Amino acid sequence: MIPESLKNELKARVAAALTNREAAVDVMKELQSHCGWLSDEAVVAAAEILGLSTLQVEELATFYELIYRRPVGKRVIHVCDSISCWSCGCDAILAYLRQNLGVEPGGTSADGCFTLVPCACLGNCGEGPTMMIGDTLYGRLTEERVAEILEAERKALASSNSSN
Amino acid sequence: MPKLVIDTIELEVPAGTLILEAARSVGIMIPHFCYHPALGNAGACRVCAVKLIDGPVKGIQMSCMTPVQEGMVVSTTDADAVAMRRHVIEWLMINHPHDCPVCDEGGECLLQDYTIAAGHGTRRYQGKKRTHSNQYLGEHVQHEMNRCIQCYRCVRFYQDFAGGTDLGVMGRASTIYYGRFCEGSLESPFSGNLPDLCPTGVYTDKAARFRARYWDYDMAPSLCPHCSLGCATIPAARYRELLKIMARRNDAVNGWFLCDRGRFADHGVNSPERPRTPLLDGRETTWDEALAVLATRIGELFVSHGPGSLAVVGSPRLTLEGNYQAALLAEFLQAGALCYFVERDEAAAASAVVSLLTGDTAVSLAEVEQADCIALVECDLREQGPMLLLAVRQAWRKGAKIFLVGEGSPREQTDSVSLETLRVPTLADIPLADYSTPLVIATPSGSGTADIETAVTAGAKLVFPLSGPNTFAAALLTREHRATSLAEALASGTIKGLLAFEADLPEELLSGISLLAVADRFPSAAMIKSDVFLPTTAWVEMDGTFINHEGRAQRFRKVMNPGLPIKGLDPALHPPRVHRLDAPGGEPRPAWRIIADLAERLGAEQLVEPLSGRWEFLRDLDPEGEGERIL
Amino acid sequence: MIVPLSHVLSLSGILFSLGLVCLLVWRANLIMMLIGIEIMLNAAILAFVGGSAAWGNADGQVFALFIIAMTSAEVSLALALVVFLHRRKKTVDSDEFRELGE
Amino acid sequence: MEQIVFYILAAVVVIATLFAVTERHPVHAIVYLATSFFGLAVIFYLLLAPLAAVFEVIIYAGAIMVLFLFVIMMLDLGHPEKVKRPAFRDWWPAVVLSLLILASFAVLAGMPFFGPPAAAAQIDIRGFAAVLFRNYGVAVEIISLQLLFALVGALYLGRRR
Amino acid sequence: MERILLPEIRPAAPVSFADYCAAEGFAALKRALRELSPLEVQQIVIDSGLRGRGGAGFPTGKKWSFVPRDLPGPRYLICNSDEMEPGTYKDRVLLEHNPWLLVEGLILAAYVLSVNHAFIFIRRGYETPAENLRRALAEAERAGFLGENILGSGFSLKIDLHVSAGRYICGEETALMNALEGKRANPRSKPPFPAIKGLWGGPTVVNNVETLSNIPAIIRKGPEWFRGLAAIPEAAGNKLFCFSGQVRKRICVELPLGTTLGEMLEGPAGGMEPGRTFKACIPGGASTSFFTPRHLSVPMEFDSVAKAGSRLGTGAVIFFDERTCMVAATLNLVSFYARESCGWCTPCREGLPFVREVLTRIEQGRGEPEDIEILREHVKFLSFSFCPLAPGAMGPVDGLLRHFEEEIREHIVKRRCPVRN
Amino acid sequence: MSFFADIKALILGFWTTLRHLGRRSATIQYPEEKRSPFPRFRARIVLTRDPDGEERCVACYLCSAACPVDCISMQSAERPNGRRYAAWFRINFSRCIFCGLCAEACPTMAIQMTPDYEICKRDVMDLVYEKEDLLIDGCGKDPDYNFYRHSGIGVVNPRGGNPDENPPLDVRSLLP
Amino acid sequence: MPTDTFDIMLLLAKLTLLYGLVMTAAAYLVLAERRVLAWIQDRTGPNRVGPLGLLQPLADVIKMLTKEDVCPAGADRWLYYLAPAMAAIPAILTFAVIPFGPPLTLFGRNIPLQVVDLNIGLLFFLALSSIAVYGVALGGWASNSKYALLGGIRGLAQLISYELSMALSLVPVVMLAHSFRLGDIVAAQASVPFIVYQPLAFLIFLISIAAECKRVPFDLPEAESELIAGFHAEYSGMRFGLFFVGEYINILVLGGLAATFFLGGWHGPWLPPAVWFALKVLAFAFLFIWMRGTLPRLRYDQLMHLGWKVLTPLALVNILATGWFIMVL
Repeated sequence: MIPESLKNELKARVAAALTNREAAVDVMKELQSHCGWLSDEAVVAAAEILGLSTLQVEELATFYELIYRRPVGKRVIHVCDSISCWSCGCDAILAYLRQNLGVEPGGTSADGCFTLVPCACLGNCGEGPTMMIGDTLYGRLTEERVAEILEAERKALASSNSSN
Repeated sequence: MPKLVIDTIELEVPAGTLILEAARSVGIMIPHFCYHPALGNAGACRVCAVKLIDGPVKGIQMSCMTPVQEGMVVSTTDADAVAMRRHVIEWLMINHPHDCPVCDEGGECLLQDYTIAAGHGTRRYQGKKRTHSNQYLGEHVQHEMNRCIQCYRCVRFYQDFAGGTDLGVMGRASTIYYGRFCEGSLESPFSGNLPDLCPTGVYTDKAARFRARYWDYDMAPSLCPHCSLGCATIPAARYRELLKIMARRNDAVNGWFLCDRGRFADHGVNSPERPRTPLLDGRETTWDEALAVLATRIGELFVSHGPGSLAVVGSPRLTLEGNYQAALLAEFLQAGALCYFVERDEAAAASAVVSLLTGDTAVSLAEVEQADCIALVECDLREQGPMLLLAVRQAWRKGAKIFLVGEGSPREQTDSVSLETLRVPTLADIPLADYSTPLVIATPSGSGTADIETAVTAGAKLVFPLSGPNTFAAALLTREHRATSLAEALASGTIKGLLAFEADLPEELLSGISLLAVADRFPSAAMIKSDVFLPTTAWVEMDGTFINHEGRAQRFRKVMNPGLPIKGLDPALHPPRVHRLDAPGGEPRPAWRIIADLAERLGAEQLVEPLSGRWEFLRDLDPEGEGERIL
Repeated sequence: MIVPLSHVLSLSGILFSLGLVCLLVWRANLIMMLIGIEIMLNAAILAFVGGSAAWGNADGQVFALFIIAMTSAEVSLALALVVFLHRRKKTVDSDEFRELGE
Repeated sequence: MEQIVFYILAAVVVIATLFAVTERHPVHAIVYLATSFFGLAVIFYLLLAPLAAVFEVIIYAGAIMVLFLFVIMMLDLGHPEKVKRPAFRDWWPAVVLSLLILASFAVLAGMPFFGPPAAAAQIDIRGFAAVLFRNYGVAVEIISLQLLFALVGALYLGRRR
Repeated sequence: MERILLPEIRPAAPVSFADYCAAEGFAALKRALRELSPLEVQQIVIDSGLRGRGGAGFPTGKKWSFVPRDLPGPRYLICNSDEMEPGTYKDRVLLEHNPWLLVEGLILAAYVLSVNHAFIFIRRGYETPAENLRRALAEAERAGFLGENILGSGFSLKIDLHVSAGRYICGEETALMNALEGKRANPRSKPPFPAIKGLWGGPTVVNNVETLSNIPAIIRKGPEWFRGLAAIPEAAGNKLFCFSGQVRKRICVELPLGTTLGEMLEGPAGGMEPGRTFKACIPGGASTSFFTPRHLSVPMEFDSVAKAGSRLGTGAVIFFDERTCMVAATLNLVSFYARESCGWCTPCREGLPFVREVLTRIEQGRGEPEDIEILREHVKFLSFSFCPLAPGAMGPVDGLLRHFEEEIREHIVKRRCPVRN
Repeated sequence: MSFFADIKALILGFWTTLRHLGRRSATIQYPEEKRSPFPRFRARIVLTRDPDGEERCVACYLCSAACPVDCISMQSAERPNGRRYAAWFRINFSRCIFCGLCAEACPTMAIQMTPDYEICKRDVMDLVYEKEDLLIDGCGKDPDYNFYRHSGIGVVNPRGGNPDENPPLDVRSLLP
Repeated sequence: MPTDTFDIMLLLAKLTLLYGLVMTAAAYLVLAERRVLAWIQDRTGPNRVGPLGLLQPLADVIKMLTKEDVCPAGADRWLYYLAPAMAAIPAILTFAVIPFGPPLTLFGRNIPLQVVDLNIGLLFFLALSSIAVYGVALGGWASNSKYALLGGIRGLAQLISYELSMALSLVPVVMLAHSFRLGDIVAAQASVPFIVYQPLAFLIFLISIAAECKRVPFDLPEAESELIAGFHAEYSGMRFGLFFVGEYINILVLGGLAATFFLGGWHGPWLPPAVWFALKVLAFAFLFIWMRGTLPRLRYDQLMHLGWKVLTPLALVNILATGWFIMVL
């Protein structure tokens, strides 16, 4: 369900751009943050907002790494597996996360909280190994620190759930 | 004009020509997947690598991305270039499913050819192959993504060239996928070109799926009989069955492409209902008897009603040969009327078209693409000539303004090729004088041509999408032989006999006719009512000439012999085991031949060559050429 | 002698005139000219043999033999000539061989 | 009996020769002529000259005519269209000449000198040879020399340059 | 040592507008707008010898001079902040510390190019820098350094901030333009070059964050001063170097161009971790060839590094100690590139997975001696791809083959990794 | 002296042939006596089945294209599961020259040649073999080969299910 | 000349007997040749028709009689039809003069075992053999085929050439026998066959008759491997059969003549004369077959060289030598 207000807001955003397409990434990101992922419905909405066909939206959506075209958990954990983090032991972190969350890369944990995705360099190479949960970066990870972070995130999720 | 050397051949080509095109012009074929003459270059496949040995640029370059420059020395056979091409083939074959035996493209597959040419034989990649799921793309196009080599030809045609919006490229890196958002029929009216364009078997023609191989096809240069544009086609037949129609390149008319209607409508050639034997009063008979009886009855008609009581009817879908012979027959018999059109309006519209179109005003489809302002006046090109729509889109891509004039011009037609249009109430509202090459596309009509005449004085060129493949010729013959419309002829009341050749006779006009002879290839009401019915060949079964909307005479060649498709004879699909000399159902004859045979029985001389007199110059027309403008 | 000598001689005469006709009529064709000569020579042989039979004398036959031997010599030379000429002009038409006269 | 055979053969000879003379086709002419020579050979036999008959066949039919045939086949003259038509304007001198000869023969035939046939007397080979070598030894030598010269001449003409 | 971009000790919060103005912020802009014509500014930049800091090292002033000044229609300036080269995080540090330098530099560049519409294209994941920038842009507009008729000079500029959705290829300038236009970020063919036909068909210049951030100081203090900053005379200016990998101090510092690798390793980077020895490093981000201990004396400057067989790239130095299997390291790099290819051209789309597969089987001990030849062929032929991504990916493979062929052979002969076990 | 050597050679020749007069003849009296053909003898053509018992022939037309005497004709068709097969397949053995090019061209090992060389009929039409006559129940040579388990278009195994294939890609996948 | 009915009846009987005998023998000679050749080549030969293939000749005759008689387009029809007869008839005719046994005394009459005893029998044979040339030449020429024409020309030249040496090799025989009559020649060999006096003439004659019947190694006119059958390439059915039969009758005739001229004809101890004669003929036939199984075909120039430069001079020398001997002794 995409509220009309959001649609109108996005239409205004599109109108402000030089061309319809210019705002495509913004529109998709907004819809994604609203829905959690870019559902088919969101694609249809984006197409309508941008004046493109659904396929043309899909062309863009499937291109970008951070547009999710599959359902994700409440938090998406991006674990950097690029060279700097790799040399600092990101493989172990990823393995720990897989074991902790009980998922394979790309999967969502059973409680629907976390989706584990390996990702390209997060630009935090000085602090490797690195992961990003939502928009928050965590560096210098160790297994204990990851456990703490997950715990904190879980708590935050639980509180936001209860507040809703 | 830069001069360069390609493989020891010195040549001079216009600036801006790509090395690949320059090489092609001297007969050197550099392999290419993503480059297509109509779509231009993309630089995606990298298989057209050549080595520049000397000149302003050196080293390995993609010949489709490099415009020629003065002093270039190009080697297509250099070891490095060959190795590069071999590697590209190896890369492309990494994920290929190796299913050529069950692939319809096998035999006409660029990838197959180049793989063999590159000598790629051993597999050095040990990983697993990537696979894709297919999509249902409608009843005409079969999708098989595993074979894809990601050359981007399909999307570049579909979205850029033809303005389709429902087929595109998804994913990135090695997940590139060409398809639709969700399964469903392709919406573009030009989607049928995908099988032609695809260098491998990703898109194949569903109608001809698993029917034959390229080398088994009966093929000949032919034309599309669907509308008046006269697009060049190559029908492919096997075992007397028309399997598919492919586009043939004709730079003056359709370029490289064909619309879906022209491609997928088989016009009942294979139809089991198609009449294939002469009928005499509704019963099957032989040609001899049918013609003899017809000749006798014409004589009887003349005795009882006088020679003026017979009308000879040609039609806009009859070949020039047939129509011209019909005129000669009418002259020979002193027939009361010669008709090419049934309705009065039609005839009037056609004659208006012929009078408006001159060598100055008529333009070809290729010239449509050069227009900078196009007005669509009261026409729906989706019906009247889809390829015209594609040409309009190309003009629009080059910056032309497109106007929709009048209520009869629906916006949906331009939407189908993603055009931006402006709507104006009348033609006069368009400032034609502001443009250098304005163009008016209008449905012909007998009345109200004043607007168009004004536009012509303002410098506009004209395109009239006509009703049939040979309407232009019918109109010309109407003028030259002072023919009338059938409705007018019958209104006089003296006509008691009709000799109709491939004409669509409305039933209400046939009352009061005492002799009705019909030659046609469709089963029609007129056929049932006819006294003598003579089956004619379809266009793929004969040689002939059509004159298209701009007055371009084009020759088409016989593709296959008439006759029932072999698979139609036996429900078990077995072809006959017994040999016979004649094809069952192979009796239809070209209309002009029927006319000539009839005339011979009525005392005329034997006819060998149907085009004579004014049309004699068309005899040697090259069917593979661009045709000849007769205006 | 089974028939009168005059009959034999008449036959010989007829043959001779036929040979003569052949020679004259086919003047354009070297081969046919030679054939005519052969016919005439045969007529002569016939006359000799007839005479020999009529008078019971071997001389006629001896002459017949001489003629035959001479003929074979003549024919072998003549045909060699024909071959030779044909090799030069690709024809056996005597009209073609008149360089001497011109 | 033998007379009848003689006349039949005479007719055969004349007709065959006539065909040979008029045939445009050289090969056919040769075959007719060979037939004629056969007939002639048998006539010789009937005229009690078996040796002449056999030589006629061996040398005339078997060698000379075959030589003709060989030359015709070798020179590819077997095509009548290649052969020049007979010059018919020359018929009349031939006919006149022939008539003259025939007439003289007729005169000869009417002379009493050529009376009815005398008694038949076979000349055996031994006698023939005796006459040949005793009476005509020089002639034999001359003929032999002539044959030798012909041989040399033919070889000279036939050699390829 | 004078630093332009980053002070040695950085405060936790970014530099505020007031602090920036206090430290001669916007002085260069004011001077340029009031005293200098665009061409004069351009000449100063040319004279300074400033080379693009995004990786290619193309002289910035020269790049600007390519833009035709007489073409009708809009022209565009893009700041490329799509910093996705593994090992590189200088833009983040820079923007987190001082976004003003970029803003001022961008305005100056726009002034030089007479651009009225500039874009900052920043990668996803740089939320803080993006936030900083947004704020800075708003404040600059409020202060009259942006918008219509800046400082009364008649020059107007609008700067849009675009946040990407994450693809390495967007860092390629033509792909970036496609991404900005809202198309799939496939690179475009060159020619036409962006300076002639770029964003929406208009002439376009794309500059890196660090490049633009250097400009205010150059205008302020003059080109000679800037040239003098470098450690060796051939180079000009300072450069941000990011250290990562197995070193003690994984930090981003500003150092004079021409500082040798050894000086960096022992100085700012603090040397290898205790008990470890230096085995190799990547000198300029993931797309560059390896350096080994014998390269420690190479001055870290564009031309010298190139002469030594690698590229300075973004100045992101990734160190590896003796525990690192170089085949595995290369495999990681190639996997990154194989994943981040846009899929446009065959060598990149199909060739990189091929190389990845070959490296995988070598790394897993399934390799054959012929595989080295396959790698070598690919180093050669992947360079003929559409854009520089595939050749960049082959940088480390090239280094692997040149410096560590023995190690590959060991993998193949021993049928296992000789380093890790 | 060569003259005597020639004479000797001549006599030797005559002697040799004379000696052979008494030799045992090497002729095989065919219908009564038969020789066993070699295992790779190229005679009567058969259509084999794959290890799963399905027809191997996919009616790709390659054999008919390769055939130098044009004795093979067929019509391909599609089964509901997407499998391509020959609706009819005909070899005219009265034309066949047993050159083996078809077997060589066959990409699916369907056409194979057997050592059965006794193909003789009173009526020429009996030499026209249809698919039913050609199809055998065994695999022939290469008994383990199944074309559809190697070509990745998902007929026998689901798409991407062959041993050397990854499962079908999902372009919408979350993985990078 | 036969004068009464009995003589005519006798003549007819002899003709019929001889004709039947010769034709049958020729037919079986074909079979014999095929089988002997097969044995030489380690094959079996025709063994299917009848016991041991003995009915094969019959089958061949039936086949030939029932085959279509084809006349090629452009052929000289008249000569084409005539040629086979011209090839076969002289061969059969020659038999008329060969004595195959001493005169029988039956019903008180002296019956010569010979159809006619010509006083010029030897010359008669030469005359007929020179006629046989026509069949080959005309058949080859009339077929309108280049192979046939080449075969015809070859045959013509070959037959003329070897006829000469053959005739010359017979001169010593005549000189020894003092007669052209074959009966006299046979009688002259009652004690010693001429082969003893004339081994060279026998050899020349043998080679010449091999060439005369166009047998291997002198089969250039029909050379299968180069001219695909030469002068009878275009013939089919019984016309081809006539050529074929003619060739085999020729073998028998020439074998008979060779026996008559050099081996003493029907003379021989212990066995009846006719049997001796038959044995001698068969020995020659076998010799021909054996030669075919052994010798390769000559080249054309070799053939001509042998005929003109070896055999003819040798024969002439032989005549001179014989004459000298006769004069001296």
